[in-house]
Amino acid sequence: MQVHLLLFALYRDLTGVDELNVEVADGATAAAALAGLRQSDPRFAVLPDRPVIALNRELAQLDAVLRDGDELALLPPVAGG
Amino acid sequence: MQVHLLLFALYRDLTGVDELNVEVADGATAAAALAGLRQSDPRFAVLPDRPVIALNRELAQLDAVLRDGDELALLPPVAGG
Amino acid sequence: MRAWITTDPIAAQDVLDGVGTATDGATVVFLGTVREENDGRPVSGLRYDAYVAMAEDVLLRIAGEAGRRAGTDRVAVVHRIGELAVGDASVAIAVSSPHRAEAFDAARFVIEAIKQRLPVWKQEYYVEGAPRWLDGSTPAVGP
Amino acid sequence: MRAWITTDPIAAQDVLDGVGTATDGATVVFLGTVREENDGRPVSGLRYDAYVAMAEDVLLRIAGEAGRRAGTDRVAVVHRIGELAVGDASVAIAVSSPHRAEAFDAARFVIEAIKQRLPVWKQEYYVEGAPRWLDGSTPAVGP
Repeated sequence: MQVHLLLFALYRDLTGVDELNVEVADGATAAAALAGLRQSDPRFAVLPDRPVIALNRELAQLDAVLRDGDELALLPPVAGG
Repeated sequence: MQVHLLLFALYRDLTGVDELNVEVADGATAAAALAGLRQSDPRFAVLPDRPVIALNRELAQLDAVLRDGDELALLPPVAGG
Repeated sequence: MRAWITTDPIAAQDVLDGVGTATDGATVVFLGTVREENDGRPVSGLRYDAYVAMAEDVLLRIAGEAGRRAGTDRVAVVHRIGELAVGDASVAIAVSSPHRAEAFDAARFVIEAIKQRLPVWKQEYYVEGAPRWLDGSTPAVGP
Repeated sequence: MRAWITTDPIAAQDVLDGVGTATDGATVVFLGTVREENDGRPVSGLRYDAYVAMAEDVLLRIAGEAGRRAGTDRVAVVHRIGELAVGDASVAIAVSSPHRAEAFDAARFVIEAIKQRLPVWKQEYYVEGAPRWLDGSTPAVGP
């Protein structure tokens, strides 16, 4: 199955990636998907081990289980205002 | 000597007076001037004994000594905003 | 620092024009407006009386005190007097400062001080019954 | 309740249009603006990035929480993103409610919540040297 990965701000600058469709195993958690990505694609090695994530536009825990078509966003510490 | 008396809001409505030149004895305090006025002019009898006053646009104590030409204002409790 | 009394309608922009510089990261505006009821009684309008000459002095002094508390001279405040309808603004305050906590505190200080010591009086007109001068605060006389 | 993200310039009037009814005696507006320096370094401008779809949801939720705290549904908030110059407003908030304490508290709540949890990021550009993403807050994930 596939999830749609989104990166913003510092994470986008660090990786050079703003969005990416990622193949993940059925039943994978967000943490597992990110670990796999970090291993298979060196651009992601620079990201923190446990970033804040949003799943389908809601903040989520890294142990959240992914579903096909999910939107998975990696959020640097926020700084609005 | 003379002072210029000003009344506002409720005090103006109660007395029917908005301003008045008042003759006072040399060296009189504001309290003495008001007591004399209350005695000589029944319109002022309805006012409180010890109103808040301003002397020349500054809040003042009732024992302040008046000078010729002073502006003496009687201030009901304020309610701006 | 700008502080004035007017019989004209007032709006946020009137006080915003007096504040905000390139050193300021925060601007707070307060508008006080006439409500359609007070203590459950339908209100048709307000009339403000003022000791205008003294009120302008006091308003400027309040703005100065607020600015000193907040470390800013960007404080603007206007109080409208005369006849006001429901929805009309009676007071508008703007404060800008480098940081937001100070701007909020100073704007709040100005409206509280106005209620405590500005020589202005408020008469409420009701849909039914006679108008009434509202209970007020007794300003503290200095030493 | 109105909450939105825009790349256009924003002003107090944009949020004032969303608040203020005949039951409200108080309106508080907050504007956040770009300062010419930060920590002593001259700033030439800011660039805001955002997760726009999520940010609009979060902003509306923040407005709703602020309104519930203050007993009002008259809350309007806009956050500008993209390139901003010194003096430009990045955020505008307006809250109106029957009484002033609630309006002040709710406006303050909205700006604090924006800084804690809105998925928006701020890159500062300096008169000299490379731009920098500012340190931010880690939003708390619910249970």
